[in-house]
Amino acid sequence: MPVFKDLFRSKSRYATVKPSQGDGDQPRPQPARPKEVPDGLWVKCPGCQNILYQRELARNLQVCARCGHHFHVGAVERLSQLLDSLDTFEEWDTDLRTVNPLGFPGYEEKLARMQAQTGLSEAVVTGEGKLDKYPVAVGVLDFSFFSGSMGSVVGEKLTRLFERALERRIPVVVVSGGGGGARMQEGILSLMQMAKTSQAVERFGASRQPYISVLTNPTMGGVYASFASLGDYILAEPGALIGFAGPRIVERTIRQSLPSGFQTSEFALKNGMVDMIVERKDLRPTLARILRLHRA
Amino acid sequence: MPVFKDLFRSKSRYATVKPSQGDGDQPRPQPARPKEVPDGLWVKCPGCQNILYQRELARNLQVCARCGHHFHVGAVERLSQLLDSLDTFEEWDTDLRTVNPLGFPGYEEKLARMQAQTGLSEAVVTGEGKLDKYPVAVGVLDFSFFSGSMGSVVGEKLTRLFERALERRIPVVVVSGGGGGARMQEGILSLMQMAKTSQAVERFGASRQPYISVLTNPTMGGVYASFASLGDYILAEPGALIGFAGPRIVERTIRQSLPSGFQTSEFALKNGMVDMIVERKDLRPTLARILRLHRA
Amino acid sequence: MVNGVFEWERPLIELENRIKELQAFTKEKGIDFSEELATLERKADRLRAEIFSNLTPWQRVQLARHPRRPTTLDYINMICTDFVELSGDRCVRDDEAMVGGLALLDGMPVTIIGPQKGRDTKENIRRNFGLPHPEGYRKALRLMQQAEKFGRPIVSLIDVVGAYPGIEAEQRGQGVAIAENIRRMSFLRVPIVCVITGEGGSGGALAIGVGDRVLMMENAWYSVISPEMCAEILWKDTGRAPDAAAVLKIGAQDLLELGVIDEVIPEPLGGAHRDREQAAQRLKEAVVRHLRELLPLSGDELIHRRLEKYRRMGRLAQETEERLQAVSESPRD
Amino acid sequence: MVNGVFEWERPLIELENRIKELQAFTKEKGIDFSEELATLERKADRLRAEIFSNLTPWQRVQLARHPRRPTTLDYINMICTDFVELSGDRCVRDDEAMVGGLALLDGMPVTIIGPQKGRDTKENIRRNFGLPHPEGYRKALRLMQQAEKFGRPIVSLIDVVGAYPGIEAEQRGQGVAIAENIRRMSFLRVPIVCVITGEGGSGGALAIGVGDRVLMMENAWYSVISPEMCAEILWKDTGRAPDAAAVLKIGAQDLLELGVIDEVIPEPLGGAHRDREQAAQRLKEAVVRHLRELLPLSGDELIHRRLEKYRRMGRLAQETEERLQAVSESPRD
Ligand SMILES: [Zn+2]
Ligand SMILES: [Zn+2]
Repeated sequence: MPVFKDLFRSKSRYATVKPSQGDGDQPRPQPARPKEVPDGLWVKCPGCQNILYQRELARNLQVCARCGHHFHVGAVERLSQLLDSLDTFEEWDTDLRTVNPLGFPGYEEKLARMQAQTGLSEAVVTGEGKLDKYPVAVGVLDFSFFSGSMGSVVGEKLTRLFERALERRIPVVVVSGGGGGARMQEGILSLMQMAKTSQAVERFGASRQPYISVLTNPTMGGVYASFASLGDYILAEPGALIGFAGPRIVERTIRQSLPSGFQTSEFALKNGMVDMIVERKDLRPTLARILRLHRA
Repeated sequence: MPVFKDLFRSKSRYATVKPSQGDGDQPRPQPARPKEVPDGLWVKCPGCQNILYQRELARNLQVCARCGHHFHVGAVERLSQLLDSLDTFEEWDTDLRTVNPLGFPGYEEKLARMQAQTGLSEAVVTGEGKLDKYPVAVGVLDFSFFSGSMGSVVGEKLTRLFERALERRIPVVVVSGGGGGARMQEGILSLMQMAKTSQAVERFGASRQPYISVLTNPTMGGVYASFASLGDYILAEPGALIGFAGPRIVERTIRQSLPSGFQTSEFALKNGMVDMIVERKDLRPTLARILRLHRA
Repeated sequence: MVNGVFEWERPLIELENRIKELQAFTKEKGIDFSEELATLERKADRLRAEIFSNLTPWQRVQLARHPRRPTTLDYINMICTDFVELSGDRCVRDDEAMVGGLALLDGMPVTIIGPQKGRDTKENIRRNFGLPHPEGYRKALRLMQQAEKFGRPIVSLIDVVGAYPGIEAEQRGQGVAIAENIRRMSFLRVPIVCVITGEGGSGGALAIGVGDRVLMMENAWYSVISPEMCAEILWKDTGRAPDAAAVLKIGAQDLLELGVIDEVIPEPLGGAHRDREQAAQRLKEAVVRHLRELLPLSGDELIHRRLEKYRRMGRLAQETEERLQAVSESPRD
Repeated sequence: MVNGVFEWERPLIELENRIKELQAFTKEKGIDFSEELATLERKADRLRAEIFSNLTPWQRVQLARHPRRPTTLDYINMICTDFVELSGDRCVRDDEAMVGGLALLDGMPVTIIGPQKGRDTKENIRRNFGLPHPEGYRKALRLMQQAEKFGRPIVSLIDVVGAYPGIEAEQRGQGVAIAENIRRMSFLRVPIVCVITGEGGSGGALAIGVGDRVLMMENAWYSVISPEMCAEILWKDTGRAPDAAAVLKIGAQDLLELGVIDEVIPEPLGGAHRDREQAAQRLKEAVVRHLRELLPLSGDELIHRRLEKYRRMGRLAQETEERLQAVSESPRD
């Protein structure tokens, strides 16, 4: 779509409003470093019920060494797993802030709580980093922030990610894991982010650079039914929940229990919806290989 | 594809060889009139087992008045059913003759027999006629000639039909009913007609005129898996056999009897392969309506 | 609702029935009740205005779901001529929960599509209560791409509670189908006018809802989530759907203010079902007007404007450089 | 065939086995049999030439079906590096009877696809004996369209008995899928080199067989119908498949003469399975050579030439005007 390419280079076409919160509540730019894991903390593995030490788990990329269960990975930790080094990462659009466009009850409070808990300002971190020595535009949804759901800021940051990658002619990698899908609290504006991001993906195609979509647990709803499904290559971590309608809603609708393995990565692979299932330890090499093939 | 349009206007790009048969065996240009049905001849309806008089049947467009069974219709009779009048029909490419490119045993003899039996020179009649007072390029496969199967001449005539229609910017209607699919006796050259005709269909798209494909009993194999499936609109007569692999071959492969209604028009409609099922009496009005909408 | 009558409109319906009875009586017996009738009519008018001019969001949701509200095929038949219904996705199945075809609208050939609810139980079963499977979205896409091939404008009439939460729908990738539709629809080179005629539920609506113009009937709703499901999430109580309808801002007027839709099509007082013909005429007038505005535009121009329109969607704030500076200089935690 | 050995090659195989035994014996015992070995080798060479230089069409069909003949993935692994296999049609299912992905071929990024037979019973069941369903053709098409998006040439390795004659394959429209693939493949703006590596059965082969160049391995077959089915139709006797193979003209040399293929890739004497590496190297050399010829051409030029090529396919005769005149003037019947 070379015709439209120039149009979208200019910034700030979205509606900007003044932040409605007081100064003290403002989220801070998050530190671009994985949080230190305190010694001695342990978790029970939902896969094999074994007790795992978090430090060990972190060393194993948050994958259970016994059963291979893939735990959630925060955005910053994910970046450190995928990029050559976090030092190569330049974060984009840290200045965008979520507002409460519908005046949805309790939204500001919940946001503030999420921000305090996670150190993130929103559910996605975007920017440019180096993978295999070459620049790549990368976006990572963080499940711990509002289930990684997409509101106006997530949609805008992802859209700009694709726009800048198009300008710079560099590939895009997006790691999606948003159980919430669209952000209910922003109502119809969340739904519109599905259109906005999908259009950004398609326009990015003009770069002739690949967009690799990585689906992690869980990728559902409006996230799955937009940019996450539109990758030139779609990789999925093993055992991730992937689908549109939530399993409990499906269960209630059909009034019977779900078949085992329903809406897993393996189910999606069998049904032709993803290209391959990639274990976390193989994710970086696989991304590197695909990107290398595109540079050849 | 305006780029290629001019290239294909020139004629005779296929390999021409001299007719190998003696003068006496040469097929004649077929009379463009339905054959007179002699009085008193009757057939048993395979739908309801009733005895039907052929003259009555012909008056009812070869549809059993009792059970609605649709009998085969010859090419010329079909043209007279669909066009404003046979007088509006100008036949194209009557000078093309089938040869025996592989030296396939018995092919010439079978061809001669078919030609004598049907008064046709090949399994398709193509040309231009008027439907609803407007010109339309029309091709009709005749099941009585080699099961309406496609060899080099059928492929060439259909290809030229689409090419001339593109030149003249007129719509195309093709009525397919070829149980034989590709003409085995011309081997791989028959298979290549699938590519040639499919490409002709796509190139015709540059005309912005519609191509309506009408599937009659039976539309199978290479005919179905090429031009017949590529209509902008696909209509099917009720109860026609439509599919790729023949039902007996499927039955032998799966080693169990076929579900009732397998590979019927109704099966194809349910499975999303055709736009609508149209009774023969409604075929002409339906074609007229679609074409009229395209002229609006 | 009892017999198609909501509790909150019962006084009006009863009054209307009395008027009808009196009219019938007048005709039958030849007695003149014109004065009494006039009084009753005036009272009814007052009551109608009172009830219907101040509908709550939830009351509108109820109207949008009224069993006598025109369905997609009802509207097609009322606003178009020469409708030729087309079937199938050419891949899996013909999904009767989504209909579409070719028709004349005010003399213009259009491709018209939309989810189709059943008008009785039997039809509802055949049409899966108007909930399309992925093949329904793919069928719609096929027809829209056909429209593009022939340069025909597209009219999308939207009335769907949402995508179908079923096993097969998930199996056949409704997430992928919805995303693919959104993507393809965004880049079609022909005018697209979408109208939320009844319910506009989430991805199921958006899958056929990306347009140059998005209009909405006065009592339709359009939301990222149904009020029931929202109530379930917020309060674990679907019974509080009316509250959810209010906080979600799903009515036509709210969406107009949020910049998500372009125009509200007024309905006959009390809802489209109370005067289906008039509702259809208003729908037709609006659609035709927007199509005529769009028809002169080239494919490039249409796509350009369409993308610009969606590019603006969303509301957020941007920190100033100074503020960010100040914040990042303050000590951590 | 017994233990992978055809009746007609048994004398040679036995001789080759004796040579191997003698070589082992020499090594083990340290006794010099070099003179005897030389004689036996000479005899074996003569026999090999005698048997394999005059293969009947049916013998070639047998070689094409040899259980140790390299499969599509075998060839991919031998001729490419960095293969990334991609899955799914994004609609119905991942069909493991069709494989494909992205790889480097002689330093060039290519998209490489093809039907995949199983190399043992278990794999054969998983891969439906290399018989794709419609979703297999659609998966191949998806990958080819991806190749087009990124300007990557396409290599299609064809080894398929035919489309699958099964209920679900018919249900999901394999006729439509094949037609759609033929149509789309014909207009892709990147170079396409197809190679019939083993069996090229009818529509199943053509669905991934429209290319700028169509090559064929020496012992492959390509036909509108399998010899067995042809024999069944002609003589109601599948046992006469060898006769059918002969009349159908399905060998590489015949197809070259008919103008349907562009080049025959010689196989190691006795078939690709007797020296898989060498077979792969010859395949690679031919594919790379053709790709390098095609790479400089623009998308327009590629399509132009591709269409011209298929436009010429077929053989027929054209009556002269005078003859037609004469015939139509003669009395009827
Ligand atoms: Zn574990
Ligand atoms: Zn009958």
